[in-house]
Amino acid sequence: MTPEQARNVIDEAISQIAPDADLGSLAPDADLRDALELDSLDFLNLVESLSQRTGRRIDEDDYPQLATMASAVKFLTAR
Amino acid sequence: MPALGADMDEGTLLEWLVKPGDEIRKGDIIAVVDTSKSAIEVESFHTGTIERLIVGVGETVPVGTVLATIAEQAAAAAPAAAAAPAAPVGPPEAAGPPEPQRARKRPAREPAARAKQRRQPVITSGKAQPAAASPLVRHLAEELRVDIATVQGTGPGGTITRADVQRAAIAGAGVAEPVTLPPQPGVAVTAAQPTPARPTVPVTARQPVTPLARRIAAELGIDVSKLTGSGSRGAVREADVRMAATARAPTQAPAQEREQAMRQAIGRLMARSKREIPHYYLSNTVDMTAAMDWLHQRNRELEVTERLVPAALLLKATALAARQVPQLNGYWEDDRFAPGDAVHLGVAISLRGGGLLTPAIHDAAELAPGELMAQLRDLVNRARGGRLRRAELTEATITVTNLGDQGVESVFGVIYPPQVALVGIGKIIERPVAVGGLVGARPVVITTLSADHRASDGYAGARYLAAVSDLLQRPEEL
Amino acid sequence: MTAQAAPSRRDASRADKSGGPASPAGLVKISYREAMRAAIREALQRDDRVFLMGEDVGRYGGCFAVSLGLLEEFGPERIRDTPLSESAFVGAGIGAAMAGMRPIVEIMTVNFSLLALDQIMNNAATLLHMSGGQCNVPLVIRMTTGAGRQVAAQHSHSLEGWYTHIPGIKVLAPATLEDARGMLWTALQDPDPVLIFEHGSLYGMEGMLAADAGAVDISSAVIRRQGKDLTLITYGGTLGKALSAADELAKDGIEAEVIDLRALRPLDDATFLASVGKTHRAVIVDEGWRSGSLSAEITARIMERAFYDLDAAVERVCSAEVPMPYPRHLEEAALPQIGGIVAAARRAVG
Amino acid sequence: MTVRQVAPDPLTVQHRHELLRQMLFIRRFEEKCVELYSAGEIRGFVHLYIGEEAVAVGVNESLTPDDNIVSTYREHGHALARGIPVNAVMAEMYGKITGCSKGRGGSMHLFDAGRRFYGGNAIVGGGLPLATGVALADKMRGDQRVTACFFGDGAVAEGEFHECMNLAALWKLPVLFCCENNLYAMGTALERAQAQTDLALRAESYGMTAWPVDGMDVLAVEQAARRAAESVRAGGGPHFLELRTYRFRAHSMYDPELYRGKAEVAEWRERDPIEALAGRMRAAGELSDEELAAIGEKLAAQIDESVMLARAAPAESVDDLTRFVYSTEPA
Repeated sequence: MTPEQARNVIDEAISQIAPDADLGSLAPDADLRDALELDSLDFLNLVESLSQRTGRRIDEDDYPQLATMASAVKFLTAR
Repeated sequence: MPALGADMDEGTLLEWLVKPGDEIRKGDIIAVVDTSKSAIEVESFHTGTIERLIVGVGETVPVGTVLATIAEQAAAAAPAAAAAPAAPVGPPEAAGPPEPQRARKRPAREPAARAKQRRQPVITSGKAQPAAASPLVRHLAEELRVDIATVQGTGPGGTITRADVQRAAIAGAGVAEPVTLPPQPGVAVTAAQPTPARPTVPVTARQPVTPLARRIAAELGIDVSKLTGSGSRGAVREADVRMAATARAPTQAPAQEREQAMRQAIGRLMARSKREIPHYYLSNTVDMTAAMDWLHQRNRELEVTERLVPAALLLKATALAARQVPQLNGYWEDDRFAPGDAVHLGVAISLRGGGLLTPAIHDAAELAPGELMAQLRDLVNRARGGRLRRAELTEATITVTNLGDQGVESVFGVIYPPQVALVGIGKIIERPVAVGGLVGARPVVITTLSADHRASDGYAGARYLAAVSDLLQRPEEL
Repeated sequence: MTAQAAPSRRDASRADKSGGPASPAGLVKISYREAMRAAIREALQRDDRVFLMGEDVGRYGGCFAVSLGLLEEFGPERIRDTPLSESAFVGAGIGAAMAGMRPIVEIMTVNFSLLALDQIMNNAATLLHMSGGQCNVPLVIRMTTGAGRQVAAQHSHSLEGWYTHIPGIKVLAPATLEDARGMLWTALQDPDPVLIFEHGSLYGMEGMLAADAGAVDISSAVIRRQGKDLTLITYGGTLGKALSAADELAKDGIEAEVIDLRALRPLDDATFLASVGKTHRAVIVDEGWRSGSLSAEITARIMERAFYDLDAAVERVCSAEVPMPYPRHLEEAALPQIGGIVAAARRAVG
Repeated sequence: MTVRQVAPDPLTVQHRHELLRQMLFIRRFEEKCVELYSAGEIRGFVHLYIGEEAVAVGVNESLTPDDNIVSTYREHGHALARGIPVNAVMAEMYGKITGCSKGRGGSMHLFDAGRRFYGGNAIVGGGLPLATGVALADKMRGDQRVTACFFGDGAVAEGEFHECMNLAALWKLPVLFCCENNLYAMGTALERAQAQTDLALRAESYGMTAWPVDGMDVLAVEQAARRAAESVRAGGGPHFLELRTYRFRAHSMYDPELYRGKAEVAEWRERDPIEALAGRMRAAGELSDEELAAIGEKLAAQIDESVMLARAAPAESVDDLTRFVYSTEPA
């Protein structure tokens, strides 16, 4: 998966959970949960959605890597 | 009447081969019966003497009907040719005028008298018994705006046919306003019918909208009928809706109004609470080490959809504790406390864009953490999608507010009247804790209780928070 | 019944035991036919219960030369030439499987399989159920399917869709070298009957395959090309056409996601539903006739489960509703082609 | 490896008693089925074997428990002779989970894999390829089993019959083909359906040994079946028995029997295989009326108990509707 594809997948997953989120102005290193006001259930939905869209398993130990947009893209492209 | 085939519901007795007083043996042929397929011989499964012939020649009776009784040797009479209990048998149907086979089909044991009544032509004067009409005909009547109760049925048994409805539409009987016949094959009015001149209103084609566009428009509150579509055949597509959403004024009246109404409702309820309820507050710091370890262990093995968040355990503990300390679970009504029949756990859910809903998880103390988690997710999703059921919004017996995700350490909430307690949950944070004389970092959470002093005293409240803490030390039992 | 491919002994000698010369990277050049043969050989070597049975699979080397050389290697007990009696030898395969063997039955073409349909439908698919779970049928039936070789109206049809109607059997369509090499072993491990449909146009397809390629899963669809603008859903002989169409579309900036169904029954709908959820548009390419086809089933599932994700009507590219004509130009016109797929995709994207 | 049962001396009185008991067992079981069907307790198609009991009982005597049987939809007799417990067969008639096919098959699809009883096949001729394949598996493994395949005269007109005669003979497979010629394929008389009505002759044309046998004489059936089975077991390839018999009752529970005369039925009833054997035994002083009555009572009690158990057995939960479609539920 290329970084662009990863970014697209994350954008789509987020817009499903927080439809009004302004993804354009999101800094790559901003904490997603803070910036988008995601609670733990939202975050779980995000993990589920990402896992479904990419077909890969995301364990709880991986959660810290999904903290920011930059780290999440990196996480999804590495494999 | 024996079942002589897999598809046989009834049979007609053609001939008796025995008469009362005859001695018969098991296996003897005693009668001939006409099924829808052919004439078939009926044998006896008993040995004895024919006592009485019950069904006469020419009679049609359902399968299971007693045809005759046989007196077994020196024994009481036994029903012949059918083990099923006797059923009352009406007059022979075959005696009436010939009918289509289909019309005779009816539930096997239905008393014949009722069936007969149903076969009479239906009289359609006034609002009496509405005539039978198929769904298709009803649909047509609705489209043509014909009041089906006023239509004279000409079909079998007085049922209303499509032609009847069309005739009624043309005659103007029951027609409320001018109509255009929808262009449906087979529904066209026959040319033989004199058609009075009537205005032809062209049917405006429905704006084609793709399912996705329709869904998103509904979510964003956009009226698709006003959009121009860019898809094939002018269909409104997702892109068209998104564009309209961007173009829309940032503040839209209905949404604003809804928000305002919600604020007002919250305001009234909270003001009433503070006005009427003498609150007392308690707080407790709970060691979450065992709970978090257990949770982590469990989640490691599970798919995302089945993983638990700490809130699920905290909710389960608050629900169980409420069962242990029933003074906090229920309502203050008419100057007295009425305990809840079960623990229906209200969960405060903040809505995106402001506002608050507190739907209830019913019987929360009975649910396994996994089920509770699933219900929590479902509730949050539906609360935010505006799809809660009424009962869920009214039946909580105790409410929990969890603001931990927002970084809050302790919550001192306002009780939802007529409930008598509100539990607050803060953020799970690592804190230095002395255990056995040694200081170490441990995850802790601060639980708080706001309780109604009319219904309980501080002692009960303290027991409650202690129970929550105790329960969380044994997460595997939750 | 006619043979479509004259087998050559040269072909057999080329398909030696290693499957071809290994490149430094551990890849070997191999054809679909050779990959299939390697799979059969491996199965015969690994499991004594396995045998191959069918018309002309032995002396002749298989109508499409898939089993060439196997008779010499394994002998007539395990490479069994049968009389022309599809019902008897398919039924015998079912009986032998029920009694503990692991037969591979080859039927020359899907059209001939209709002579054995009674056995496939009334016995293979139902014995487990009729017997209350006592008699399973671990049988593999291989057959050639599809058109494209000008063999007219009794040797060319794609009837996989009919077979997908039947509960109790599994239906596979290997479209790649990996799947030709790897599906058979997994199918033989399955406790229930598995039908493998090999598209006739694929046998000559060559490419590189890992020298140690082995068993693959037989339950999931695979995304053969990622894309975001629309989903092309296909299987078997039309996978190549769908991928070519995707290349064509990419020149216009349309990114098509191409899904190879691989398993037609049970159908892995989760994969294409997730893709449609992402792209919002679907085009199904199916060499079967349109009416009552697998493409119709896929369309229905999209309607049932992903309706509110659709931003355009589902499009289908299927074979024309005509028995396959002999002349080349008419056969080509009857079959799904790249141009038609591209056009359907453009209509969907709008 | 198979272990041959020590064949009981067919001339012993005890053995004849056993044959009689088995035939009566089938007869009583089916008579009970008629009663239960008429009362609506069991439904579907129920094909009765009454009149043909000597065939199932006689052929089964030639088989060991390790041999295979592939049967037809008129298989209550074969199943009971094979030793499938009557409680399991009756429960199957009721569609209960305790049935020998877990209730999924019903009258036409009795199975017992443990007793190597492979149905219960209701497509005429459809069981022959199965039997051929089961025998092929035995031959390839070197197992010395016989596969007995029952089918009616109607199957002889099917293509599958000829395909399988050819294949089994070609490959010398250990199949004992048992054609129950009861003269009617449902309602079509043999001479109205077959150009050559000598069925053994037709089988012989495939190069296999084939004999016509009096299917109303259980001792004759047993003798012929033993000889054929021994030859099959010894590697003699498939054998064919044309067992000439007659069903006394309708094709399936009830039919108006427009296709045959009452006189014909009555004539065959004179040759009732049970009466025939009982008569011989009585004449030889091997059987008294009291003994016969005692056997009947014992069987009746056994069958009544099976009915009671079947009625009481639980119905399968609708939640399990799609069980047994695949061995493992697909994800």
